[in-house]
Amino acid sequence: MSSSHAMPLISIDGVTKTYAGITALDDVGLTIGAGEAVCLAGENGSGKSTLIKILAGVERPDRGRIGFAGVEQGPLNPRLSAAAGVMVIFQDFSLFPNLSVAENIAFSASLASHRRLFRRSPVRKLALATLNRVGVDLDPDAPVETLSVAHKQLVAICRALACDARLIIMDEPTTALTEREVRVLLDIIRRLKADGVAVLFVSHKLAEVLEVCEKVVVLRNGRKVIEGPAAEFDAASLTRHMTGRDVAETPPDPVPADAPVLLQVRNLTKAGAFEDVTFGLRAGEVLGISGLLGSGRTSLAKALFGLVLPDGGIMTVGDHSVPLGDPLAAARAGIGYVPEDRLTEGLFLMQSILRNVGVGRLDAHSSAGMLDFAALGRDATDWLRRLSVKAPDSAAPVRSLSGGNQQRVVLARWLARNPRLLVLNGPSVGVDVGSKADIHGIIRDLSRRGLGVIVISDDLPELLATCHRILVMKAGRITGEVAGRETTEADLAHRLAS
Amino acid sequence: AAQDKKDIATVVKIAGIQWFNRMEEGVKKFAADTGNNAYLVGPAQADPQQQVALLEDLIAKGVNALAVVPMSPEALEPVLGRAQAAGIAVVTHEAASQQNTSYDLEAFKNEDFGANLMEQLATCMGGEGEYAVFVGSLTSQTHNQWVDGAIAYQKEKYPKMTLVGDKNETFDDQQKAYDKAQEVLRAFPNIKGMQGSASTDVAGIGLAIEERGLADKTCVFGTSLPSIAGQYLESGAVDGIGFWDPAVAGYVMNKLAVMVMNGETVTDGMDLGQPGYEKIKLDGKVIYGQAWVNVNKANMAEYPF
Amino acid sequence: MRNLNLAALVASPEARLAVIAVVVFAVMSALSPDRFLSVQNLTSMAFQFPEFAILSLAMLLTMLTGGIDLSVVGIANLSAIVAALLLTAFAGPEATGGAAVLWLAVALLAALAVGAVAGLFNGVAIAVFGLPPILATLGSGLIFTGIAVALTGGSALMGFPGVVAFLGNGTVLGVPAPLILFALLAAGMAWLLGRTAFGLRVQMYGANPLAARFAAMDVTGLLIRVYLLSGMLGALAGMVVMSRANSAKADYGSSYLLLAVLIAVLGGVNPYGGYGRVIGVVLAVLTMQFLSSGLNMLGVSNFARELIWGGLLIFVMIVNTRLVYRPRAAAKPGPSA
Amino acid sequence: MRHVDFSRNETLVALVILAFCAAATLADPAFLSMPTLTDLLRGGIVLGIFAVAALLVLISGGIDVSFTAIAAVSMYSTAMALNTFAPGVPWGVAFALGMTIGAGLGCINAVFIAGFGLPTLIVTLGTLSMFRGFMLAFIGQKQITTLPSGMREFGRMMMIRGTNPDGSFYSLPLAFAFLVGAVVLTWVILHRTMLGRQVFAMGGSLESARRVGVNVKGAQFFVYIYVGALAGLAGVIHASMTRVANPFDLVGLELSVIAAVVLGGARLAGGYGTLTGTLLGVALIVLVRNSLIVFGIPSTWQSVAVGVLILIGTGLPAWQAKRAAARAA
Ligand SMILES: Nc1ncnc2c1ncn2[C@@H]1O[C@H](COP(=O)(O)OP(=O)(O)OP(=O)(O)O)[C@@H](O)[C@H]1O
Ligand SMILES: Nc1ncnc2c1ncn2[C@@H]1O[C@H](COP(=O)(O)OP(=O)(O)OP(=O)(O)O)[C@@H](O)[C@H]1O
Ligand SMILES: [Mg+2]
Ligand SMILES: [Mg+2]
Repeated sequence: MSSSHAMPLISIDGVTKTYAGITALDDVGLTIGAGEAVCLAGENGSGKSTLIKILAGVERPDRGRIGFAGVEQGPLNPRLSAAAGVMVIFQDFSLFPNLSVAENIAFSASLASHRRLFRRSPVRKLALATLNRVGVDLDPDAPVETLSVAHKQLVAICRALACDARLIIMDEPTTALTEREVRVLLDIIRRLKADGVAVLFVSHKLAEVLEVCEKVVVLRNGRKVIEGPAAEFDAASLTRHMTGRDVAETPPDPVPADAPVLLQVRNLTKAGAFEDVTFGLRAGEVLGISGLLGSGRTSLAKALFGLVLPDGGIMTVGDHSVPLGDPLAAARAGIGYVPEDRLTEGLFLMQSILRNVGVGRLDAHSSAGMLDFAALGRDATDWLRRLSVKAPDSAAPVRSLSGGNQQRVVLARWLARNPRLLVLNGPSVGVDVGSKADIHGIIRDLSRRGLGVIVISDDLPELLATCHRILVMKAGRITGEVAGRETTEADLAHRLAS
Repeated sequence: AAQDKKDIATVVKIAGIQWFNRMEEGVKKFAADTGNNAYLVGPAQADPQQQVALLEDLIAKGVNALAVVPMSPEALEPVLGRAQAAGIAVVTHEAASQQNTSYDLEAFKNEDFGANLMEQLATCMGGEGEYAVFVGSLTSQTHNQWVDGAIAYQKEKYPKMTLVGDKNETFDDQQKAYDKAQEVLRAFPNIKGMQGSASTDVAGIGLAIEERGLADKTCVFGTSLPSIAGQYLESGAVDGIGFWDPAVAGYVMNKLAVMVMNGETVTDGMDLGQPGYEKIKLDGKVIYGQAWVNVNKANMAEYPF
Repeated sequence: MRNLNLAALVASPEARLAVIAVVVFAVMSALSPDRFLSVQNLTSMAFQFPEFAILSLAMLLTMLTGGIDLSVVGIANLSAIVAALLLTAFAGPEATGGAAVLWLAVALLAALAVGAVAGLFNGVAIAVFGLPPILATLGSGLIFTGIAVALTGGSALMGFPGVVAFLGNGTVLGVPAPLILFALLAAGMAWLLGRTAFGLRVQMYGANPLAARFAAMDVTGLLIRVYLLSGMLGALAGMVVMSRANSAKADYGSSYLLLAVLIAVLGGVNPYGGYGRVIGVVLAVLTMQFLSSGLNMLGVSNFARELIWGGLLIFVMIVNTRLVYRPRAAAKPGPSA
Repeated sequence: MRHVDFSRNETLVALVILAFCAAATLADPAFLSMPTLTDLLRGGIVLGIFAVAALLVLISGGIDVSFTAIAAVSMYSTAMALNTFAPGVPWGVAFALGMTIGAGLGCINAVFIAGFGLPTLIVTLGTLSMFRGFMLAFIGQKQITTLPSGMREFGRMMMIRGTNPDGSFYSLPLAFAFLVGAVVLTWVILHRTMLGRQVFAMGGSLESARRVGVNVKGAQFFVYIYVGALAGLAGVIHASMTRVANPFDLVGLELSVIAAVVLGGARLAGGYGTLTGTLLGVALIVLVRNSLIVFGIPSTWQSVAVGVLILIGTGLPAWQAKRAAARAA
């Protein structure tokens, strides 16, 4: 064990990976020592997930060497990596929706133990112990498919923790977590480090990165641009290395005093999810909604778009009341919705990028049944350009895009429809700082043009940077309202937690 | 001479089943006897459209004569019409309603054959009691004619017998016949007789009867072959079967085809030189033989197929 | 739109299928040149395949949404029987001229209406009540066939005016009428799928039904229309069968169901939805017909044909997945949910 | 915590079965009797074994339509081989041979599915016609009515025998024990071994299973070979019970079997399904198929009745699930 300083736990050297013409990784080298927390930073599509998949044995590099504890490895596969103590929390969680929480948590550990028989009680015990360690209260027997995105993420974290790992790789583990869970996770990482477990951490939330990591590695376009101790970086310098430019957030312009009321929600209620929700939104206003896990934000957001049928309440856009529980009517009324889980709810993964954007504009570009493909394409390309989607070929399937670019594709689809009101559920989930600022810029621009925007987010700086007003939800009720200009991150965090 | 060697394709409802394998023996015998290129083909699935497709291909291939056992006579009218228009001799079997054929060969009148089975069933039942009837499919014309003939005969001759239930459909499947027979036995506990139509019907019925130990209390008759129903005839679960020898029918069909090609005509009372067809009856285009065979435990050894 | 270069052309599954179709045609021609290549045989083939080819189009459409229509043959027969009932009741074999044509048109419309209603039934069961398509159409297929049997007592209906035969047996300028009908339908389907918003929606829905809902697509209406169209295609196939058989019966074409599924799959349609092209289905139909007629010419047992068929399907799939890198077309795309 | 859950397929199918039996008893009081029970159980043996096999494949995330062809080939070649080479061997040998042939054919499926990574539906659609075509073209087409003595003997072995009041017999064949055995073994594999859990995991998400290190290929090989062996078993049992090896039998049942399994709550998308539900689904289909005469439904309407039942049987749970999803937040 004492040799851990001399011999790194993981050494990567000259790893290159290309996908059908795209170079995702180009000659990347990296070492991780035992008990060390390394941050992998970089813009969307810079190759972070690809590197992780290679370490996990899911993808094979075209070139390059990988060593575990000084021993050079042949071609890896997930089983070999797992046997070497590499556990991954994947960006998309990679859970089993049909299995219980307990089984999902214990799955990797059971596989690693090479046991042939399966018994429930040890599985439950292990799961409960791990859940306790993370401090989450989840029914271990609930099927994972019934969980919210945040809870799924916690289960994925627990699964990795339940194994005797030597390296835990976390690919954006905090995207769906609220402040409180993130705290707990960071604590766990500290404890893991103390136990000699190494952590490779990917996140776009720079503050948390700098808080727990010793070393920072920055990728840009598949190349390593810099590597150094975390102490030498601050958020601004890190951003500069990732994007090659300075990114500044500016607060939103004030809403014009004469802006008409766009959306009125009165007494919207859904048993078990939210209760008696009343608020208004003016044209050009950006309204933030925040709350802890399970506070009912997502249900409320879906209800606004008709994806959830409320038990009662009234919703009007402009002068017209919108029928509840009907997404088509909501869309007709000019409401758009960007879902939080873009992979399953937002995107048609196997279809082209163009089609993914264009699908919202089919009616606008068809006459007498005929679709004007040229116009549809121009329209979509235009929006892709305006949102600076990094794609080699807009005819390529959208699944080949990085997470952040995928998110922009979903945004582009709705923006192309020219909505009056946009509900953004986690608009910058998994989006890098540069793009995030771009998206915030887009939101600002939309509000300037008189759109109403509702932003549901856990990212407090994001809320502060984009919103005129922020509603705080607790246990399904709106418990407070603050003006974006008049509050600070600490104050908001306090309101949420209390 | 070489040009006298004719291509005669016998096209059956479905290839491979016992019945048509036996028919193939007759066709081969005809080929051996006469030196013609006679052979038997059939689709892999029991579907009239598959038979149509096969016939289309044979016409395109340019055979000299077609001897057809239609799956569904109506469906074949257009294609057989095309065959005749192309100068191909066409004869059929088991399709008394067929229009586009030179001759249709019937081993017997279907209604008579049904009545013949009923006569045996009634005798066995002592002229009274409940009975049920089975057909391979409700869409099969011959099966329905047999059963209708039998029912009409019973109504006239044996008024004390009663038909229970509807025509039971077995989809030409022995397992289904077995299931249906069980169901009939449960629903009508007093049943004494059953008459089958598809060759697998009596085998399925026989198994159900045997398992319930009712061989002595019930009478089962139907169309089948000794190779299919043999073990139940032996155990007494099936009391008798009737059929006509498909080999002979196949032979006669091919002979008719050659006669048509040679421009010969068939006349009433003619002897076609094969057992059961020594003195045929001609009704329009339909040729009737007296070619049915009744088989029971005693004489089954004489029919090894 | 991108330029189609040669490499891209050969990279598409349809192009490989075209190669296979040509190879099969060449092999059959070589094995029995005088018979297979005869005008007789070529026209005969052109008369044969439209029946099941139309059903394959219906299969393509429903499979694109990730569904399937196992009731098409039932619909075909039920529609044909309704048409036949009308024809036999109002225009017997004696009917000629304008009256006969008129009644044929009425019968055709009636058949299409029956197909539409049956398809609507499927669509509502699937889209509104949420039944899995495979079971909904398995069940409804039994019902349609059952009604057809009940309407006719199981026997065939016949005695139509002479014009009825035209649809399945006639020619226009030497081209078989059923082939023309199929060509029109195929072209229409290609247009529908490739050039209309409806077609694009069908493909998008098949790719990810949940995302379609989140994109404010009218998925209920879409599915209903898909099955309605499928039912109407079934009705048209039924009319062709009726015309070619000059009769209608509840059990015609029972072997076409599996055949239509096989052809769609061979034609490159992803049975889990989202991908499928008309040209692929047409090529698969042709391959199938060349193979089938060719083997009949050669006197090969029809059972060996089944064997070759299954083998061909798997061979094509291996070529498709081995030759080109294609991301796994899984039923549920990647992530945890 | 959960009470009777009316949104579960199992509950709904059980209720439909109870309602059906109640109605049948009203129509004919003799319906509730030993012969009815044994007839139905007997009718469910082959279908039940098939359903267990189909369930396993569905859970693993695949779909298999070739198992009926595997059963037919195993059944026919076993009867043929034994008649030719060893007509006198005990029935155990016939079973072993049939299951081996079935496993071998299942292995062919596995090679295409696991080895080449082809979609399961397409592979099994192809092998369905390949297996059947091969048997009919090269092994034989004639039905074998004189089975090897072992199989004949097995067909006459009964677990339960009894006499009805009217003197006729009722009986339950020993083959039923094999259904029970198949169910128990499959349950143990699915719920008490890691292999079984991995099969579930694959059905839940194949990609995730691969990522966490499940030996996906190995598990797929297991699934298709096991299913092949079960199909072989079902084939030999079918021949023994009907006393004939007819190569045209069995093929065509596959969709009804899958329908029964889905009726019982398994999902075509994979990852979900219970043996209880599967057996209930089979029970319902067998019950309906074999009880229509009691209700006096004319033959012409019987297929309509079965169709309506499939629609109701799948429609109720589907509708429930849809409403539950609409209610959920
Ligand atoms: N399966 C694939 N096929 C083709 N290209 C791919 C594939 N997976 C990744 N890529 C490409 O490789 C590059 C790196 O992707 P990767 O997912 O590693 O980015 P990332 O740094 O994780 O981004 P994000 O922060 O958005 O998650 C991107 O350009 C992406 O489009
Ligand atoms: N109909 C219902 N019956 C019972 N519980 C419900 C119902 N609808 C929602 N819930 C529960 O209410 C809570 C609120 O759900 P919701 O997903 O809206 O929370 P959220 O604050 O948006 O969480 P997240 O942080 O994941 O976005 C959850 O615990 C959910 O399981
Ligand atoms: Mg990533
Ligand atoms: Mg939520």
